[in-house]
Amino acid sequence: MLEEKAIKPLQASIVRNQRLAVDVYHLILAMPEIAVKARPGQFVMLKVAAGLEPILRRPFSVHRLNRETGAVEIIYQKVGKGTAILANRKPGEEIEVLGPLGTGFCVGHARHIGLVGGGMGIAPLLAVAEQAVGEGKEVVIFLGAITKDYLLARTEFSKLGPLFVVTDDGSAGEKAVVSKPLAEYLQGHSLDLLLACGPIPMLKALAAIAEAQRIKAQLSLEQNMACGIGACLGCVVPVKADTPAGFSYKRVCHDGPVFWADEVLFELPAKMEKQGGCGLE
Amino acid sequence: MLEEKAIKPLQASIVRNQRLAVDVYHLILAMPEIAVKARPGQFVMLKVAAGLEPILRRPFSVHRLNRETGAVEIIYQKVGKGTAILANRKPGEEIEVLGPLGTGFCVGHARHIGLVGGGMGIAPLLAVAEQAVGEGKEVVIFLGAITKDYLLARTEFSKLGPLFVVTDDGSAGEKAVVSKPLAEYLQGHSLDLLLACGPIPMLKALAAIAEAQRIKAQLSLEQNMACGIGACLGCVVPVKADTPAGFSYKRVCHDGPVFWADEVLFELPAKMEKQGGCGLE
Amino acid sequence: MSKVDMEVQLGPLKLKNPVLTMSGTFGFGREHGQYYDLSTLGGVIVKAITAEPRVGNPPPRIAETAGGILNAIGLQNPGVEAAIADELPPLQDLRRQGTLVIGNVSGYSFDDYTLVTKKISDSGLVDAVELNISCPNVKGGGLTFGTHPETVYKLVSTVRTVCAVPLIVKLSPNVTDIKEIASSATEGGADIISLINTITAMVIDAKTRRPILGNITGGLSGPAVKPVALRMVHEVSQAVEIPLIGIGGIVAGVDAAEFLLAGATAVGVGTANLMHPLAALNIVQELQWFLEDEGIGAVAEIIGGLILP
Amino acid sequence: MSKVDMEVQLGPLKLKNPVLTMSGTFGFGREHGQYYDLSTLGGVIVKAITAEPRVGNPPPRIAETAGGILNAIGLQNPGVEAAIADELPPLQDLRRQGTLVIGNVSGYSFDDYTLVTKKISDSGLVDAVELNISCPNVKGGGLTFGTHPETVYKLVSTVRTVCAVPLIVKLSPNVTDIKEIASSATEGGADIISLINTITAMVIDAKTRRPILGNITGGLSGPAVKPVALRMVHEVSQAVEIPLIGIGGIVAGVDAAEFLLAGATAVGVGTANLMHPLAALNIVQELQWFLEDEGIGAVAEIIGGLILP
Ligand SMILES: Cc1cc2nc3c(=O)[nH]c(=O)nc-3n(C[C@H](O)[C@H](O)[C@H](O)COP(=O)(O)OP(=O)(O)OC[C@H]3O[C@@H](n4cnc5c(N)ncnc54)[C@H](O)[C@@H]3O)c2cc1C
Ligand SMILES: Cc1cc2nc3c(=O)[nH]c(=O)nc-3n(C[C@H](O)[C@H](O)[C@H](O)COP(=O)(O)OP(=O)(O)OC[C@H]3O[C@@H](n4cnc5c(N)ncnc54)[C@H](O)[C@@H]3O)c2cc1C
Ligand SMILES: Cc1cc2nc3c(=O)[nH]c(=O)nc-3n(C[C@H](O)[C@H](O)[C@H](O)COP(=O)(O)O)c2cc1C
Ligand SMILES: Cc1cc2nc3c(=O)[nH]c(=O)nc-3n(C[C@H](O)[C@H](O)[C@H](O)COP(=O)(O)O)c2cc1C
Ligand code: FES
Ligand code: FES
Repeated sequence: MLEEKAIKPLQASIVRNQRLAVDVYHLILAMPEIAVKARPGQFVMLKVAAGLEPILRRPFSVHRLNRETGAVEIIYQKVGKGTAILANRKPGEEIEVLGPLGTGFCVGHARHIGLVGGGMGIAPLLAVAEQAVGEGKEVVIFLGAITKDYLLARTEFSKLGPLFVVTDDGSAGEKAVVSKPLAEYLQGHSLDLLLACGPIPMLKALAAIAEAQRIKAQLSLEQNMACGIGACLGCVVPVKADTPAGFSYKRVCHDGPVFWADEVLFELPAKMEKQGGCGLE
Repeated sequence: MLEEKAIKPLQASIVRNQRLAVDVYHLILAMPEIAVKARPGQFVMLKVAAGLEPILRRPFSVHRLNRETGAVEIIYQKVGKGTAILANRKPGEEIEVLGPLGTGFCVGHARHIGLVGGGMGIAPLLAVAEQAVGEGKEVVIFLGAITKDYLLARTEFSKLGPLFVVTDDGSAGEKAVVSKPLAEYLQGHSLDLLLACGPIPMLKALAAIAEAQRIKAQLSLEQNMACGIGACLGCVVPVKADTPAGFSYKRVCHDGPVFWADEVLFELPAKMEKQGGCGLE
Repeated sequence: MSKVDMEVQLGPLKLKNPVLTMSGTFGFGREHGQYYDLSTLGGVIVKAITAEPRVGNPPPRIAETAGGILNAIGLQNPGVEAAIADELPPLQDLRRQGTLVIGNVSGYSFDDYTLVTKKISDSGLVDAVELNISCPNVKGGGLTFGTHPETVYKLVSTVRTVCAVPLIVKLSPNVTDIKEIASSATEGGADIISLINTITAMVIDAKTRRPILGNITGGLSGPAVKPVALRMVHEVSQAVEIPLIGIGGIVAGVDAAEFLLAGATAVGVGTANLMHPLAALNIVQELQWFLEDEGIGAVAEIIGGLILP
Repeated sequence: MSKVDMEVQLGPLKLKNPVLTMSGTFGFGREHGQYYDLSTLGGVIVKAITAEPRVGNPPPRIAETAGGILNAIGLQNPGVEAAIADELPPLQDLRRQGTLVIGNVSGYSFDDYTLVTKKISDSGLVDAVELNISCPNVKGGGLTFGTHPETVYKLVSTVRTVCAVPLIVKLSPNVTDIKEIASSATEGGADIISLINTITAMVIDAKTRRPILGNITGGLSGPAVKPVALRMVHEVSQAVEIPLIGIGGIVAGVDAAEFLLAGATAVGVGTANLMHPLAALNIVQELQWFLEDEGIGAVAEIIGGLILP
């Protein structure tokens, strides 16, 4: 990362910004520089509107990459002010994009890859799935969501490998959490890599399974961000480390968003819960 | 004002928002409630964009009223953040409007009315000119601007009565200030009312002429505003009054924007230049 | 109407709902009263009242900043006599409908404060007096009353003796330790504390090289100050026993809820009244809706309900 | 390049232009260095350095507010030894190109400050030391060093004795009288004063009823604080003789011009670096353009040029 010169923020034009579910949108941006450079698992930061409202860019994972057309696809959920503004942007308009940012998924020599997505965490998995299949690897996909409407890109995934879906309301697949079909699958089959994105409880369950079955796993994490480039130390998550404190913080934007499951700390060592100190920098 | 119930802020749709000169735009809003209620010389406050940027509404005088179509016309100059945002708004979009606000011009029984406009101060005069002519009165129009491009609505005015124009660069009419043709006109003719809007130096010269010639004159003034409804005392101008201080402040938004020339104080009594006191309310 | 019980007990005062409109942003209620029925509010705090009439500061008095506004009105008001004769009487009908009317008292000396407080509290025209102590103490070398614990204690205890109605002390945020000031006001006999007033600030026009405000400096208010106000309300709520009115950048029902959670018993709406004439009315409604969505039966339940790690 | 002379003399320091990037928003220059050539800047003030390594505060550490952001990073840094060994050396090339590299020193005791200051000033790796006195004085009962004149005087004069390079003292805005603090810092031997640091604030999520920041409170910065910063810079410029670095909400060249007019000799860009990686570079350029448009030959000409009524 440090070597390669970063791409300066650039204006991308909105090709499409279409609603997929009640509060979920599919955004397609034309930005060749980023499309060619981006790797699955990386993210971009969007300045949803010019001016000071909001002040900060918003991070979104690359959902799909098309190097030929130069299109970068994003799927986002309207959860607050910034995404509400984004949802009102129209095709043809320009939007300032910073990226690609962060580490991507690292598939390496793995042959049999399990992809596990929960909720909006499904979004970043399509790009890596398509890449892996393109490289002749086998992928098995496990998706979970609140209802079937939130099983994003279901059709695209079904073309890439065996697909197992679950929902909270049973509107599609079993009424269960996504770790269940995964655990069941692993009773009969083996996988040599797990790539996952989703809510913390899901990632936690997954990390446990991965550890028990000795499968390497990569998790894509989220954290509130400011700069997105590693400068402010604002977006950290705790990881195992033999520091005096017994752990250290890594930056989701720069050291992540993809981390090895076995380095992630899902809880802070009790004594660190609140270090206090200089809240005022 | 206190008796008649105020019109709540309402959404008007933008019929047209077209550029007239380098930085001057013609905005037409469809808002029947306001079109029927508004009087020439009153103003509206526009929330140029939803959200908090900018925080405050922007005041604009009514340029023209069409009670039949329910259209209210405004001419505005792009001078800063708010007007820049306004200039980007598109026909068909909704914009929140508060108004009509303030006092209008009061033509009363005057028969021969002189209208004097400088720069953007030309804008509010068309509505009152059309109304006066409609009521069978005679109007004489004096317009001044930096160049001919800024002689707004020149054709419309020319249909209403004798029109005298001057510019700073001589690109139209004489190279002079607008008080000159007025003074010259008054040597051969008489007027029983002057209505004026424009930069302070122009209004000052005009007030002097009006006083010398004993012609009643009404001036439309500007001041930075917040509420626009008279509640915050933010938009005041000094007027003559026999208070201990020797003057008092009136609200442009509520007591104005139209004031009698002979009550306006163009300078503060020296001792009042800075009263200091409680800047922090 | 909502099923949520919106009533709160603000020390000695009962409010039909916790939303008050703040001094200087609501005049004496006349203007906003044209836009909606003010009896929908918990209370109205009127424009500052001083001993003598004041013309106020030279314009411009208002400037806009990122997320906020600056004002330097200079306490323009007709003086206590005229306020009692002309401004407060029209508000009495509101009081009969259970909406509180509160006088905001400002001054430049102890005598000013005591004189004005005594007159309006004796007039029987207000339900409470709010002391605006963010003014310069002329005899005390021009330093703001509200920034020195000793002075605050002295001022409040002096005024207390002549104030027949509940006394609200409104704190200035321009201090090192707001808890200390709050404690002094409490010891001085305040029944209620309101905070925050505006933060002293300045805006400059780089082209003219001049300050934009006629008064050079002014007070910052609006959404920009909300996080500072929330912090101060939370600090003070842990330092004193008396109830608080939380003020600063409230423009929506959820903002009001945040202040209640931080420890305020009521909230004050200021700048929002200038952004939209119906702001305070909408905030009452939005707060009700928020509480309904959260399944809360009475607004009082969330007061001080902030959960700390 | 512009015809405008952008050089300024900041007390003992010569700057190629008045724009510095502020501590904590620019790391040790690595990240932004990927986006542009940092030698275009007047100087770089690195992330806080403490005696021991610090892991920092629990996340979330960033929250957004109207016109600003809150941060509570908790001074995460590798400690002075690692800073000297790994972080400062890569910046030396910048110094050779005439862009200053300034260390930001933070601590929890007098010993912390003196130790860190001595080490980095002796290391020869920095052109100046900036003392961040907005930290709690652990031995002094947790009160912030920077809010008490006495403490500020003592701290600065103590550190001064071990500081071989120019000493910048960075003031906290969370005080009643910033002039008083500035004077104490000056008497203590500061060469330069920088202000403002962040304003203590809090944000609450009304639905979860919890503070958004892991540290509960954080520091407000960004455009929202600019008017407060401008006021304080102007006040301090009239109270002390030493030069000032004006900081607070600068996101454009014209903002920088406002601070210079208010009396600052240089300006610091913080939050803007997080909003746009090229912010500081753009601000240098925009400031040049502004001066050209105004027909000003040298930026130094507008310093303190504010015209008062
Ligand atoms: C690396 C990364 C990748 C992401 N990819 C996606 C994606 O592909 N699709 C998608 O829908 N969402 C994604 N998110 C979450 C998305 O960034 C947030 O939902 C969004 O920033 C919320 O902004 P808002 O203004 O609408 O919400 P608000 O709650 O109004 O935002 C307020 C503040 O909180 C921050 N914030 C709130 N939630 C999050 C969050 N979960 N992560 C980071 N910052 C947050 C915002 O940036 C803003 O600063 C991703 C987050 C990260 C860190
Ligand atoms: C009663 C009245 C009628 C007006 N009619 C017109 C009109 O018909 N056409 C037109 O082009 N302009 C008119 N103006 C001026 C217009 O309101 C300002 O040009 C506009 O508010 C500038 O906003 P801005 O954000 O673009 O400028 P900025 O300078 O960015 O505004 C910053 C702040 O200053 C205030 N402000 C700046 N200039 C003025 C001003 N001259 N008057 C009031 N507030 C100001 C803005 O409202 C805002 O709060 C009128 C002003 C008033 C008071
Ligand atoms: C235009 C204006 C005038 C004000 N006048 C007064 C006043 O006379 N007395 C007072 O105590 N506070 C006054 N204030 C402060 C407000 O009452 C309130 O405390 C402050 O604005 C913070 O709240 P807000 O952010 O909701 O505006 C005034 C504020 C504004 C914006
Ligand atoms: C994320 C972040 C981290 C900061 N860290 C430090 C720090 O370590 N030391 C320090 O003195 N100031 C620190 N600050 C304060 C800034 O240097 C600056 O003084 C403040 O943000 C105001 O300027 P701004 O409005 O341009 O951001 C930090 C600010 C931010 C936003
Ligand atoms: S967002 Fe600044 S370091 Fe990650
Ligand atoms: S703008 Fe508030 S009184 Fe005129």
